[in-house]
Amino acid sequence: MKFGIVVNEGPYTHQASDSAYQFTRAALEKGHEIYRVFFYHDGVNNGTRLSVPPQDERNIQSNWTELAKQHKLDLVVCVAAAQRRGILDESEAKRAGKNADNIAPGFRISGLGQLIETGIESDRVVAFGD
Amino acid sequence: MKFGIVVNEGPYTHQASDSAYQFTRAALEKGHEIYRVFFYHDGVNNGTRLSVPPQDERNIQSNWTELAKQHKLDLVVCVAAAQRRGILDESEAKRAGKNADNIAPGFRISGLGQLIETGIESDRVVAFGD
Amino acid sequence: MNTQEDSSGANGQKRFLYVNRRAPYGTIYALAFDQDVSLAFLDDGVYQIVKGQDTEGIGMKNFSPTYRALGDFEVTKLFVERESLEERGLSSDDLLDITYEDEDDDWAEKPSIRIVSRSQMTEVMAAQDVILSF
Amino acid sequence: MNTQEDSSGANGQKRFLYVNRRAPYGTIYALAFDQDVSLAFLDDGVYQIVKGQDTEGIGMKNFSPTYRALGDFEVTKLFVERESLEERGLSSDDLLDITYEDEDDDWAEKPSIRIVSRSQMTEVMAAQDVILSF
Amino acid sequence: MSILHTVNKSPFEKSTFRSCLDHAKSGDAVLLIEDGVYAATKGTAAAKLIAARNGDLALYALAADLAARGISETSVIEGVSVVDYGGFVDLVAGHDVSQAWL
Amino acid sequence: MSILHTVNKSPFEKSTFRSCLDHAKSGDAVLLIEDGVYAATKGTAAAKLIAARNGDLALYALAADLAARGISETSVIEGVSVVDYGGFVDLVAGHDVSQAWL
Repeated sequence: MKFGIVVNEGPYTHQASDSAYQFTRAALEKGHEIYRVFFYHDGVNNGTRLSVPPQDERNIQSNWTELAKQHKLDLVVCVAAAQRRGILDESEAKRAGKNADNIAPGFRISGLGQLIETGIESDRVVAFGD
Repeated sequence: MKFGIVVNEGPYTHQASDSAYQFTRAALEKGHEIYRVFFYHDGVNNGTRLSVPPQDERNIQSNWTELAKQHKLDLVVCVAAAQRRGILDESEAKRAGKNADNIAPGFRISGLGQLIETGIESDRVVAFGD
Repeated sequence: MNTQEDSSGANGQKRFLYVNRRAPYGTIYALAFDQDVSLAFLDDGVYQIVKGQDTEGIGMKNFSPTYRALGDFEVTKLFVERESLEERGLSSDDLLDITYEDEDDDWAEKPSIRIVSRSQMTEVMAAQDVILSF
Repeated sequence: MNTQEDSSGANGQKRFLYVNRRAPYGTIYALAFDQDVSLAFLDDGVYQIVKGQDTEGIGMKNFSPTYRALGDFEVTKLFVERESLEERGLSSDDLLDITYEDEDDDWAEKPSIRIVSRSQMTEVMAAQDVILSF
Repeated sequence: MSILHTVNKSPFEKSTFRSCLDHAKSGDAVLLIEDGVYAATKGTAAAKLIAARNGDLALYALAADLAARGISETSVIEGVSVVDYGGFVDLVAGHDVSQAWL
Repeated sequence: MSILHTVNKSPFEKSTFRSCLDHAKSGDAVLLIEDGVYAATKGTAAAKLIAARNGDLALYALAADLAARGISETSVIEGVSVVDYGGFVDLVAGHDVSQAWL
């Protein structure tokens, strides 16, 4: 089956991103396909490459990047939510006149249409949030 | 009187940072002193200079930077919370081997001791969060 | 009732339900439309469409007028739960006037808001292909 | 009762209360100590100090053992609300063993957890100079 | 020693308002802000909780948050005083400690 | 058409668990995850709400979240099935729609 995953909360304060990650791994292990993981609202904060968690804690951001690499996952960050919260890729940063970007490897920035598309193309949509 | 302000939530999803900003402005207008604004937990996400909100919405981050400039406010971002969430200044970025930083002007990164100090040195501490 | 087969894939139109359970401003969101879209307002979500909202004092944008434009995007089904209104001391008179022009009825202006009971809301939910909460 | 004058300034020791009202893991935090520190556990905060927590399956760090080290930082007053325990089907037997060594009593090992009633919790709150919630 | 309690969540969504009332002592003040102002509206279970305190708490609601939510002053239950941000500042200054029920 | 409802908040802190039960129809399934698993513990008001449904809902709780919170299987009310993440995946696949009560 094709699953769409929605993540509405940022890392560390809430468990949502951890739960979504564990669910996604389990779905892949069972042979399901992940159509897309869509990061919305504060969920966009999962897509920064600047996080530096303590050595004895899991690195939520790099967990997603690694999983995307292994399974060719499509990790999409909502552009409107990302702009408000300061998650930018190189071209967004350039357009906004910012001197740095912070998007993590494996994530891409796109519009809310990608969420609707996830709903259309997936057999099941599962949302995680606060 | 000396006020200490604590902000526990990030911008946009929650109203906490807006409320803290309005309260801080009102306290300054009444002639009170703001000892420090301490950004903790997801509150550290207020301290990014990369946010690009729509033109017709308030810019929470630059509101804080402007207020700090006008009133010489001490805006402190908790280092442990900031590292986890990817809010870095130049020296933190260098130490962590990251090729970019994103701290906003007027914010500085420091330890949780600055929160305790805020409690000791302020006549009143007011917290805003989720 | 849809089966998995007829509800998935790029060609079949899906029924999307956006569930609003939270009050505005404390939590902010955007909406997007396509397909067969319904909105559900229950619990504190009914506060989203209360009229007379004036956000000047809190320095935030007022999103409630955007609901009035829903008809232009062919979103004409706004289900509001009666019990949620009553528990909050509200009635339909407290809600925004949200209407659409019915192209099948000589463009007559009709109300988009449908007050439903809790058990009817349960049926609305049961008739969807995708349910997203905000 | 403190007045503003005797409770402020760098020299007078202040009474800090850290209020824990939320369950662990869903919301995570760190603690820091100095001054005259008490911890209050009420509502879902009592779940913070329930024993037997094993976080391996969720991939998160288990923070509950850090409570056992509190005595070493001279944090020896952990007030736990009885009504909050009862509403959750819990008793003091379900809580972590948290102790400290009393230097005024020949380093005798004593329990840090004090089960208090809701009205006593109100009194604990009323005796503080700074109250922070997590 | 009197406490100013602040509540920022809807009493229908979260338990903070009830817990605040359960722990506020006679003479304390409760200020409703953000979604907390919904507790100040007439004809709800929250209004009954307030009435049960028989006026032994001073209750306030923030004007800007009421207006943002379309709550007119006539919808606010009697005995709740409406204050602006300056009034919020005065309340903090006028009580020994502030406690945020987050 | 059957729905899998997920609840991730404590029934003592937020109203989502009650609202979910109020809107779940006979034959639906409810999966408790994260802090939602507290609703599966014996001797609470949440347990009474579950009992009132008289078994017309299928109830599940996520094992990893129970363990993380120190909730032993003997503390879980009868009739609630404990599943791992793989079981979570199967529940999603086995119901027509998933609805997250966030």
